[in-house]
Parts: sequence; structure tokens; C-alpha cells
Amino acid sequence: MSDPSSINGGSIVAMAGKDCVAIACDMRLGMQALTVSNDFPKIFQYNNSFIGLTGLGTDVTTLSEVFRYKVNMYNLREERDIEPETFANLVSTTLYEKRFGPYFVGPVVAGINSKSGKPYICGFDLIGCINFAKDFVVGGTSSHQLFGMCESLWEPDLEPEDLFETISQALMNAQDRDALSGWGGIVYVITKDKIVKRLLKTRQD
Amino acid sequence: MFRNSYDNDSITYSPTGRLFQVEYALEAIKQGSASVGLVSKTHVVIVALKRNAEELGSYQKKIIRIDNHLGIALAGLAPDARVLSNFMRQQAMTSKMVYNKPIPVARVAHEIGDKAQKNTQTYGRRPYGVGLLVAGYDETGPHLFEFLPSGTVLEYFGAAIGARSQSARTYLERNFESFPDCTAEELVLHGLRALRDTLAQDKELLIQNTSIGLVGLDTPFKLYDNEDVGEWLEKLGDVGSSRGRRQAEEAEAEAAAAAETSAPADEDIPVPDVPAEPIETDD
Amino acid sequence: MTSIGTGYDLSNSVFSPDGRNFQVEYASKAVEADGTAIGIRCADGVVFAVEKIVSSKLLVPGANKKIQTIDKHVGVAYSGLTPDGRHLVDRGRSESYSWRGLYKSPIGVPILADRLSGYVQAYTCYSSVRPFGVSVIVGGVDKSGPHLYTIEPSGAFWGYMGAATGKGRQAAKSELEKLDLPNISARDAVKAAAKIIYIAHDDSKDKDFELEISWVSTSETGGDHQFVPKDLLDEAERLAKAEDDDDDDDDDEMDED
Amino acid sequence: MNTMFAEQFNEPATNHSTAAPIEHRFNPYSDNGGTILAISGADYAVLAGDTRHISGYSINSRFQPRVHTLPGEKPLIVSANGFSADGETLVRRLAQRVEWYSYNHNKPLSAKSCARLIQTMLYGKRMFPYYVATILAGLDENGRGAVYSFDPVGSYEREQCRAGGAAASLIMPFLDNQVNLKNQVDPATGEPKIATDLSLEDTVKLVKDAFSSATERHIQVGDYLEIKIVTKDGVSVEYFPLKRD
Amino acid sequence: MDHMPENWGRPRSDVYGSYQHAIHSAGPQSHTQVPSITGTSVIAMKFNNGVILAADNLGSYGSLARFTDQERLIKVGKETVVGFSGDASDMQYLESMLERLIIEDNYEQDGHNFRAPHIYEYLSRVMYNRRSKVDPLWNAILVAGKKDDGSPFLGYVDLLGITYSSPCIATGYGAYLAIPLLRKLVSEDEDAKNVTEEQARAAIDESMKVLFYRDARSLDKYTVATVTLDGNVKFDKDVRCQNMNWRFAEGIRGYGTQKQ
Amino acid sequence: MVGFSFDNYQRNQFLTAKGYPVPTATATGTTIVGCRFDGGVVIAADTRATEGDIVADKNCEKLHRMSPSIWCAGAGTAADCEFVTQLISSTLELHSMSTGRAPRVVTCLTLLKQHLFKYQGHIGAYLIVAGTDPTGPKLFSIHAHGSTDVGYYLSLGSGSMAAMATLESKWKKSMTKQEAMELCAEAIEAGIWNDLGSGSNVDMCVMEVDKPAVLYRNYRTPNERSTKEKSYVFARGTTAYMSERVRPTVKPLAYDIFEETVSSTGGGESMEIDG
Repeated sequence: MSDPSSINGGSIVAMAGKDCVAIACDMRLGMQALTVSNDFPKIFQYNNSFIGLTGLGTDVTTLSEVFRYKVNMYNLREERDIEPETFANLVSTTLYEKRFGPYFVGPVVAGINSKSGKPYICGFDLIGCINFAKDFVVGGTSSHQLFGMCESLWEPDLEPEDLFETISQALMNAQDRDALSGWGGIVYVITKDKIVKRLLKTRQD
Repeated sequence: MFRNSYDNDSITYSPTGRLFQVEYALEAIKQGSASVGLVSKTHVVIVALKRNAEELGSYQKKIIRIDNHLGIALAGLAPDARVLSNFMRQQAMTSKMVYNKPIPVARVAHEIGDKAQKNTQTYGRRPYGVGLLVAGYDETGPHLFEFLPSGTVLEYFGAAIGARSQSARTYLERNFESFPDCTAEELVLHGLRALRDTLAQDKELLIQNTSIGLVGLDTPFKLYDNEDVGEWLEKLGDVGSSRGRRQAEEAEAEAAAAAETSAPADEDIPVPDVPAEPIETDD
Repeated sequence: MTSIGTGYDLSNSVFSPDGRNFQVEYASKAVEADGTAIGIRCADGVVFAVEKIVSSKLLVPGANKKIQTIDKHVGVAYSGLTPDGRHLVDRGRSESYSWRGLYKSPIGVPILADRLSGYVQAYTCYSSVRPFGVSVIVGGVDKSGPHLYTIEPSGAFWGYMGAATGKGRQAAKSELEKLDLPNISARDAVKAAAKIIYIAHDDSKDKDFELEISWVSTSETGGDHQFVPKDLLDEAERLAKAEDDDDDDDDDEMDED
Repeated sequence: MNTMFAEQFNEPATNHSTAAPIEHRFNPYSDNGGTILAISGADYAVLAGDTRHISGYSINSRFQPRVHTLPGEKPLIVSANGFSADGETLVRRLAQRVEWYSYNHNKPLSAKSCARLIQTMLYGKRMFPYYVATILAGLDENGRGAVYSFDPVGSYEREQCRAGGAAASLIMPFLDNQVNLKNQVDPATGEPKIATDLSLEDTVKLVKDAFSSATERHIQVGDYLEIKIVTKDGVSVEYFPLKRD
Repeated sequence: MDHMPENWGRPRSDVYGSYQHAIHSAGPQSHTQVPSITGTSVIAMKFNNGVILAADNLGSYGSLARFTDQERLIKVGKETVVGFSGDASDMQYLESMLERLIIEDNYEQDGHNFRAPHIYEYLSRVMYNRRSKVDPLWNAILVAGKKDDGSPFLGYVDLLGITYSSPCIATGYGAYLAIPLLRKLVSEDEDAKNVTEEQARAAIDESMKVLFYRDARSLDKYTVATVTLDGNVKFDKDVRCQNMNWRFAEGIRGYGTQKQ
Repeated sequence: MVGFSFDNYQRNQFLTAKGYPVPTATATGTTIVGCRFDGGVVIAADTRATEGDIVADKNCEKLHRMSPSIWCAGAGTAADCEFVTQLISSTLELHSMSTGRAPRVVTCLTLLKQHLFKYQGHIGAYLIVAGTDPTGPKLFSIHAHGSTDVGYYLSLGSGSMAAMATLESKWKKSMTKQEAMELCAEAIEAGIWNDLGSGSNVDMCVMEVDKPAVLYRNYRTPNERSTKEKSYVFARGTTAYMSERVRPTVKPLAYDIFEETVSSTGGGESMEIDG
């Protein structure tokens, strides 16, 4: 039987470009092979940090609320927005706290540091080990396909519009080869001062 | 041919220790058209004369590829040759599969020899009615073996079997000392000349009736048939029977050979009957 | 020959009224028609030699071996129908192969000779087969020392210190008797064997022949059956020829060398 | 042998209290890694594979070619990838069957028939399968490139392109995207792009990039890339170095 | 007095664990699935003039060092060496098969002799066929000698029928401990052309020493066999690990906080 | 450390019982080594992190700072290595503030082993601890169950045997810093080339007596990716999308801006608080 993190399916990918980052996810929510919903976005925004959560559906929802709570607490305590780096550490410690009873998720964080303007992306395993990456990070049931796509398509210093094309093609073609992901896709392209969100036209099977 | 009591089967000795059935099987070879083989230091060539049953019929296959390094030419009962060639292919493939090695020519030749012997010692079987020239190249060089239904397998520098093969043998005996240093091309031409000597009076070598097999150093077994034979015949030049040109002493030898052959070897009998004793005792 | 026409000689496994199995006797005729083969038991081994009649000058010299190997330590030479000989050798090989499989040791030569003779004898018992047309000299060295046997078409087998079969067996046997057997060394036995084959060869009947010699010896081959080295063969042949020429100078024309 | 590492790193929390005796069962299968990829074109077919042979976390050989040329005048190329002992055996047996075919029928085996033969051979071991992903490449009756891919028990299909083996899941979507132009629309018209035959040169470049990318992300892929190309002139081979870590 | 004869001469159960009676009482349908007396690594590498290989002389019975004079490299035919690791009885079975194979090959004395690639193929078929009967011969085997074209040959086959060739191969722990050292010298066939026999021997000796340091089922006495391209096979037996260094242990006290 | 939360434990046990296997965390097949030299100690690691057969991170950091002169190389479960070293590192820092002295390596070792022992191997960290303190250079290893070992040269991880082969054959009693660095680099490279679980680059940290430790991040980089044969940048417009929404980045503390749809671009003002 499949492991808990692939019961509901879903995929996520984030890429860094020239002064921009992009993060994308599919829209599927399934029960094993049965697709339940094609409107289950997996990317959540907290201040200017984005997190994509794939894995067990209930944990995705739960964690998105946990992070909303924790980021709000951060805002109230610190009276400032949370930076992506800080948020990543928040995610990491939150996950590791459940070391022996983990959430079945594979999160990906993306954002642009408001001070330095540097793009920031990173990924995690289910117990919070951070994977710092300069190029791209992936997660979810089509992670193998995404690794193959990204490794082939990605190149450094892509402009936001090019980054959109690259991440979209990576996501769409990867999820077409994964029965548990697909049914649409959402892409966020984030620059220092603008967030472009697009709903991709994809196969619906 | 006279009939005696000792030739009913292959398992009865005559009072002089001969096996008539086996000897008759050797006769069957002479009913077939000729095949000639010869060896240089680097190559082996087999050439053969094909017959067709009638004017519009196809020509009998005389040379069979066994493996990349191995082929045979036959004279006699073609169906028997098919059985033996299949057996040889089986052996060759087994050798490649189990030992990753092309089967040594001598060994596969002896395998069929040993197989043939069993038919000469057990009741209810008949000896094979075909002679084979086994030509191959292996790590010990080029080899030519003559296989006979008795189970006898001998290695030759040059050999000929089938109708009027004595003429070819005569040619080979006169020229074999020059074979070792021949190029592949010269060797083929020697073979064709020897083969030409076996032709009946009014016949000549044609692309339809000539087969050539060549194998040797860096030369995987190559079979030349039909159009492919053309260039060889061109190089040969004179393709006609040499009978008219033959000197008296050779004619004599030929006469002797013809006497050996107990039935006239007509060109239009592709699968000859064994004379005197029909092979109806077969299993 | 009283056999012809009686009907008792038309099938194997049939006795004539006077108790003879003619088919076996006829098989022996096939043996007598073939070239001479001899075997010598020497101090620490066995030497085989055969006279190979060369029927055509197109035959490749040295290629068509008549002496064969049954196992590492056992050799065999025979006269008669060569294909029959090969058949019997095949049987010897499977006997010795299965012995090795069962006992993980080389088969003893006496046991092998016994089993082979049993096999040959079986081919005299049934009308569905014919007797072997060979007389076989089998010999080798095992842990009890050197052994030499002959097996007749009848299945009879005897141990020998010097054995001969084929056309020239009579001449060969009388020569063998002159040797100091079994005290002769392997090397001397090789030379003697060459000489005997030359003596046994009848120039008037067969024009050309080829000499083939092999040996099994503890001291010379480590107990393995091998053909003798080229230089030794050449030397033995040279000596044999020299002697043969001396003997035959008067009554024979030597033209073939 | 690599269970040593599995115990050390993957299963630190192994339950020691299981009362059942330790059972040493013989497992007749293993995985020897390797990835293969085939693309067919207008007048050619390409079958490429890396040459790394592995067991567990060890590299057995850096150069153990896995793409084989079948015997015959019109050669086909084939690779059976996964458990290498099964793969090698399948290919050898296939080669002999192909040779017998040409003996018995006096003509070379066509790609289509060879594909069916492979199915028969694979399905013949349905209950003890050859543990391999198989790809056959050659030219069809019209001289077009043909690629057939097989699952371990013989289900097969003719395709434009196919990746098999360890890193197949990494490469396959890339081929969909770059060979069949999946999910791409023409910016001018907004219509989906139609795939056309790639030139041989572009195909080879694509194959190299697919493999160098897979090498980056899959630990079993690396060392050398062997690219075999069938055209009407026969089979040619090209080697390309990959990373060795 | 133990009255059960099958227990006589066995390692003491209280020390070495009880005997696995499943082996003894195996019926005709039951295949041996567990090796008993075993040999550890065989290591080998090519050099400019041939192949060199080594195996130690230990026959282990579980963790018991049972035999210390086990020979695991054998010469097969004229110019091939085969090295076995794994079960000793299966090794001896294969040895006798190979002996008979060579005897058959020598019947004709016709100049054809099995060389390494042929023996390797034969072993591969035997091993694969046995694994396909789920009745494996529990060995990993190296075959070293000459290829048909006269270049060095080195091949591996194991109980699953897995085969591969490489300029350096090792079985067992050798794959982890010896290969990194040998591969530094010969990563590909081309590299072997620049390695002399002396260099190769030094690398093999060094690897055997490392194996003795780190493989608990190994011995410091081993056999080295060398096959050279002129067809010679040389066996160097009862070789001992040289210049071993265990003295630094004197400088270590305890496992952490203990005072020096 | 606040301690672990077992909130999900029962649920996960239920899932396991239903037959859903627990997914594995990033378990680093790894090569790490440590080696002493005259007057110091050096540790090194490769930089590959794997999830099964996939390389999750090509250039991760496996060397962790415990104190200015004590460093730790980690193999095993990546998260455990990261967090256990962070935890003990801060304990050491507090300890050293409290005592006013630089921490000793044995203190670090003891804290780590006691922590790991408490968790009975469930925290899957395999560590090589090295550093200098007033008692000299020290080199230790710790296994997940809490056992420790002392050595002149040590290796751990899936590539430990490849590395150890190099160390066993090249190590000698008295080495210079440079020799030790080269030896460690070579040992790690043995892992990189021969162990599939290890790869990419060599990281190294050198700790000398009375000197601050020096980290050589990517000391050797033998695995740079060569350039691709082709570029795969798509023409803009190749991807079809159904809708687009453009928003400015979130302005500080103006959380209700979510409700608005603003289509202008223009940069936001940065907050001063962080400054």
C-alpha cells in the first residue's frame, strides 16, 4: 500500500530566477486513484513568504493553519513581516518537533528577502531537514519527474516571464507522468514588488 | 548390380568384413552433383554445382551457412544434409551460448561423424545418404573436412565429392601445392576450375548453377549465389566443360571414375535413387 | 569358409551348429584390413603407435589423429572401422566422466577396460546391432601403475605388456617379443614403437603411411596421455627409417622418402 | 550486502523484539541499475543507455554496455534493463531465436515480428518473470525508425520515444515535452504544437542532455553514455562521458 | 558423552549457537539456502601484462575461523585462474565440474583450449540456471585470464547469475574496501596499460592488508595468482600481510573521556 | 529543547497498522572522516544528500559548528544530525558562558552521547566530533545509540569503508596539517567515486590548537556539471494559462490589503524596524 504522503497526491516545485522566484503546484486532491477535487491549491502565502505543502491532505490543511497562526504570532511579537529565511526555520522546527509522530508532508518555501532582494527557495523532508537550493526544489508524488524536468530545463538568471515558462513546463509535463498529480496548476512568479498568479491550462485527467 | 545376402541392412558384415549398406550409401553421394573444397593458409572455399529438377524448376541448394565461421557443401540426399546442417547449427549455437566460443571446425565435423556412425550400427536405421564438405575458420586456422555416411571424417587440403568428382580431385592433386599461398580470390578460381572439370560435356558454369562459399581470416562465411556469382565467372573466363580439352591420360582416369559410378549421373535427377537397393527399408 | 550360404552368418547373435558367431568373426576381418596399431607397457607408462595409411596426398598430414584420449590418464589406439573406434572411445569417455562425477577420482584402467569390453560384448548379443569392427588397445597409468589391454570385437579383453592389432600385427608381435618388457623406459619404448611400425608396414601393399605416437608416463608426462613431442617423434622416425632401410635394402625398393 | 547500510541508516528504529527466527530466504532477483532511452526518427532509431553496473550502493563496473545489437543483415538493437542476469539472458536467447528465424525463413526478422517474439519470450516466463524493462529499436518495413517498449511480462507498444530503467521517471516527461512537444502551444496562434521528426543530430543532443540531467539527480546513473544508432546503413555507436560520482 | 553422532566434532552450541538442523534434515525437495563453510573476498585487477588476483586462506564456519588453509584460487585449463568466495562445498562442486570440463576439452588435443572467456561463460550459465531453479550455488566468482584477442580478461559472476567485467573487481568486503584502492590505479581498461606487475602486486598486497584490518572474517595469509599475457600462470602461496601497524592502539585509552 | 511532541503519534500508528508504511526521511548516504595531525585535527565530508535513489541536495552541508573550535560531521538521518548538533551547540555555548571557559571536546562528546543514548537510537545521528581545547586536539565518533569511540583516524557513513580503505593504507602516526588535509580529502573522494550514496564536493574543517577553526566549504569540487548541449528556454507564450492575477507584494502590517485587487506595479516601501 502506498505510504501516507501519497494517498492524496499532489506536487510542488519552486525555482529561482534573476531577482525573482516562482512556485507552482497542481490542483488535484485524490483518495488513492480516485480524484476527489480539482480545486485543491497547495501554495499558501504568509506575508511575502510562500509555502507549498504536499502530502497527506489533512496535514496540508492543518499545517497551513498552524503556520498562519505562528506567522501571525511572529508578526504580533516582532511587529514586522517574516522573511523567507526565518519562515523556513519556523517550518523546520515545527516539523522536527513532531520527529516521532511526523506530519506527512514535503514542504517547499519560496520568497524574496525584503532587505537584500535576494531570491530564496528551500525544501524540507517530513521531519524538517532543510534543503537549501540555488536552482530549484521539488516535492510531492511527482518529485522524480520534476527533478528530471527541472534538471533539464532550468538555467540560471531567467527573467520572470521566462521563469514562468520554465516552471510551468516542468510542472505540467511532470504531472502528466504521475497519476496522482495534475488536474490544473497554479504558478506564482514573485518579484520584489509584484506577485503574478496564473492558473495553467492543463490536461484534466 | 548383383545382389547378395549381406546387403540387406547396415548391421551385417560380409565375410570379408565389409558393410555393404554403408558402401551403397557412399554411392548415393555420387548421384549428386559435385562439390569441391580447398584451403589456403588463410581461407577455405567450397564451390558446388546446382541442379534443377526440370527446366522450370528451381535449383537445389548446395551450400549451407552454419555459422559466421562455418559452412557446408553437400552431395547426395539433400534432405539428409538438411537434418545434419540443423544439427550442426544447434551445436554451433550451443557452443556460443555456453562457451562464448565459435565451435571448432574439427569438433563439429566429428560430431556429425559420430552421429552418422550410430546409424551404421543399429538395426532399423539407414546410413545418411549424403557427403559433406565442412569448411570453416577457427582460431587454429582454416579447415576443410570431408564427411561420409560411414562416419568417416578426414581433413583435406582439397576435396571433391559427387558426380564426376574424380576429375576435380585430379585437378586438386595437380595444383594443391600452390594453394597455401593463394589469395582468397585465387582460391575461389582454383575451386571453380576444379568444379568446371566435373561438368558434363555440353554444360557450363552459369550463375544459376554455381554456388560459392568463402570463409577465412577476417572473412565471415559468405555465400555467393545467382547474381553474386557473376563476377567470379567473369574472372574465371572459360566456363565450359573442359572435356573437349582433356588430354588422353585424364580421359582414362575419368573413364575409371565413371566406371565406379554404377548409374549414369544424369543432370536432371536432383535427389537420386540409390540403385539396385531402393531405400524402402527405412524407418 | 564354411560360413557362407549356411544362413548362420546373416545375423548377429546367432550361433552356427559348431558354436561360432560368424558375424563377430567377420568383424575381425574389418580389423585385419586396417593399418597396424601397437601398444607397449614400459617401466612407468604406456606407449601407443599407429601406422596411418595415407590414401590421398590431399589429406592434411598430422591432422587426422587416430590415437585418442579417453581420460587425462588413459589413451587408446585401434585398428578397424575408425568410426566404430570413435564410438567406443565415446563410451569410454562417458564411463570415466561418470566415474569422476561419482568418486571425484580418475577411473582405474582395469575397470575401464572391463567396462568397455562389457559394452563391446553387448554388441555381440543382439540381432538389432552389429559387433564393433575394431580391435582396441587401451592403456594408461593409474595409482596402481601402468596398464595395457586389448579388447576384441567379441568383447574378450586381455592384459598385455606389448600388444598389436591390424594388418601388420604378426610382424609387430614378433618384434615386441624381442623387447625387454616391461623394464624398457618410456623414451626407448617410443623409439622401439616407431621401429616396429616401420617393420610391420608392408610397402608392397600400401604406398604411403604416417606414423603417430603417443604416451602416458609418470616420468615423462606426469601421468597424462599426450602425443609425443615433435623432436622425439622425428628422432624415433629417423632411427626407424635408418634401420628399416638397412633391413630392406636388398629386397625392397625405397622410393618414397 | 547493502542491507548493512540500510540497517545503519534507514532503519535505526528496527524492532529488536520480533520473536520470529531470522530467515535467510534466497531472493532470486536484484537490481543492477541502468537507464535506457530510445527515440525514433524519420529514417533512424536511437537506443542509448548508461554503462554503469551497480549492486546496492556499489559500482560494479563503470563500463558494462547494456545496449545490444542483434545478429542479421538488418540489425535491430535491444536493451533489457533491471536485473542484469535476466536482461543478459533474455538478449542472448533472443539473438539465437533471431538467428534461427533467418535460417528457417531465409530472410531477416522484421522489427514488428521481433517485437512480437520478445512478447512471447517475456510472457513465457509470466510466473517467474524476467525482471527487466525492455526496449527494441530498429527500422520498420518502410524504413522509418521504430521503437517498441515492453513491461517485464511482455505487454508492449510501438512508440515515438521511451525511457526505461532506474531514471525512466526522470527522463520520460522531458521526452514528452521535447520530442512530442507536450503542453507547448504556439505563441503566435495559441494552438498546441504539432510534433515533427527530429533530426538525428538534435536527437543525439537531446539524449545526451537527458542523461546528463538524470546523472545529476539519480545516484545509479553515470560513468558513460553509449548511444547506438540504427540507420539503413547499419548500426553506429557513440560514447559520451557522464559524471562518475 | 553426547550420544548423537551428528553432534560430534561440531562447534559447541553454547558458544557458537545451535546447529541449523534444517540443513541436515533437508529433504530432496528442499534446496540449500544457507551457506555453511565460507570464504571471504576475492580481489583482482588487470595490469599491463595480465591479471593478478588474491584470496585469503580462511574457511569460516559462521564466526568461527574453521579452516586456515583453504585454497580458493584454482587454475583451470592452461591459462585461466578462477577465484571463489562464498560456500566452500559449492566451490568444490564447481571445481570438479571445471576439472571435467577441461578433461573433455583436452580429448581432441587439437589446439583448441578453453580460455577465460569460455570458462566464464560456462560458469555464468551454470550459475544462472541454478538460480533459476531457486537452488543457487552460493558463490561469487572471479575469472581471470586472456581474451580471444590476447588482451587481459577479468569477469565476475555470482549466485544470481549477475555478470560484469571491469579492470578491477572484488567480491564480498573487497567490493567496499579493496575496490577504492584498486580503482585509483585502474578505473578503466586503458589505465591498466600503464600499471606494471610490480605496481599491481603492491596494490593487491595493500588491499589484502586493509581487508585483514577491517574484515572480521579474513586472514593475514593468502594466495596471489598472476596470469600473464604470454599464457603463464603463477601462484604465490602462503603470502603474509607485511608491515602491519597495530601499535597506535597503545595511544588510545577508553572510548572518550578517559585520561591518557 | 522544548521536547518532542507526540501529538500525531497515535494517528500515525493507526496508519501504519492499516498498512501505510512510514515514509523515510532524508537519510544521507554519506562519507565523513576525521583525522588527527600534529597540533590539530581535521574533519571532512561529501556534500550529497539523498532520498532513496534520488539526489535531494547536491551541495548540502554536513559539517556542523559546535563551538568556535569544535566541529562535528554528521551522517545518518539529516534532520537528526542538524538538530542534535544545534541543540548541543547551544548547550555548550551556555555552559561556556557559565564557566567562562572555552568548551572542551569531551564535554561536547558527553552531551551528545547522553542525549542520543536517552533516545535509544531513535535519533539517527552518526557523528564524528573533533576539536581542540586546552587538553589538545581530540577526535571522537558517536553512533546513534550513544556509543563513542576514540581514534587517530575515523570514518562513518555509507562510504565509510571506501574512506577507511584510504585511511588504513595512507595514514601514518605523525602528519602535518597539509598532509592530514590531503589524506582526508582523498578519503572523502574515495567515498564520492565508489559509494553511490556519496557525491559532489568535499567540505573540510581544520582545527588547530590555539587557533580558530577554519572551514573550507567546497574544498574540492571535482563534480561540476558540464554545459548542456542545448538550451531549453521556451519562447514566451508557450505555456497556455486560463487566468492571471497580479498583485503587489504585501505591504508591511497592512494585512487587510488582501481584500483589494490592485493592478499597479511599483515598489513597496521597506520597513525600518528590521534595519
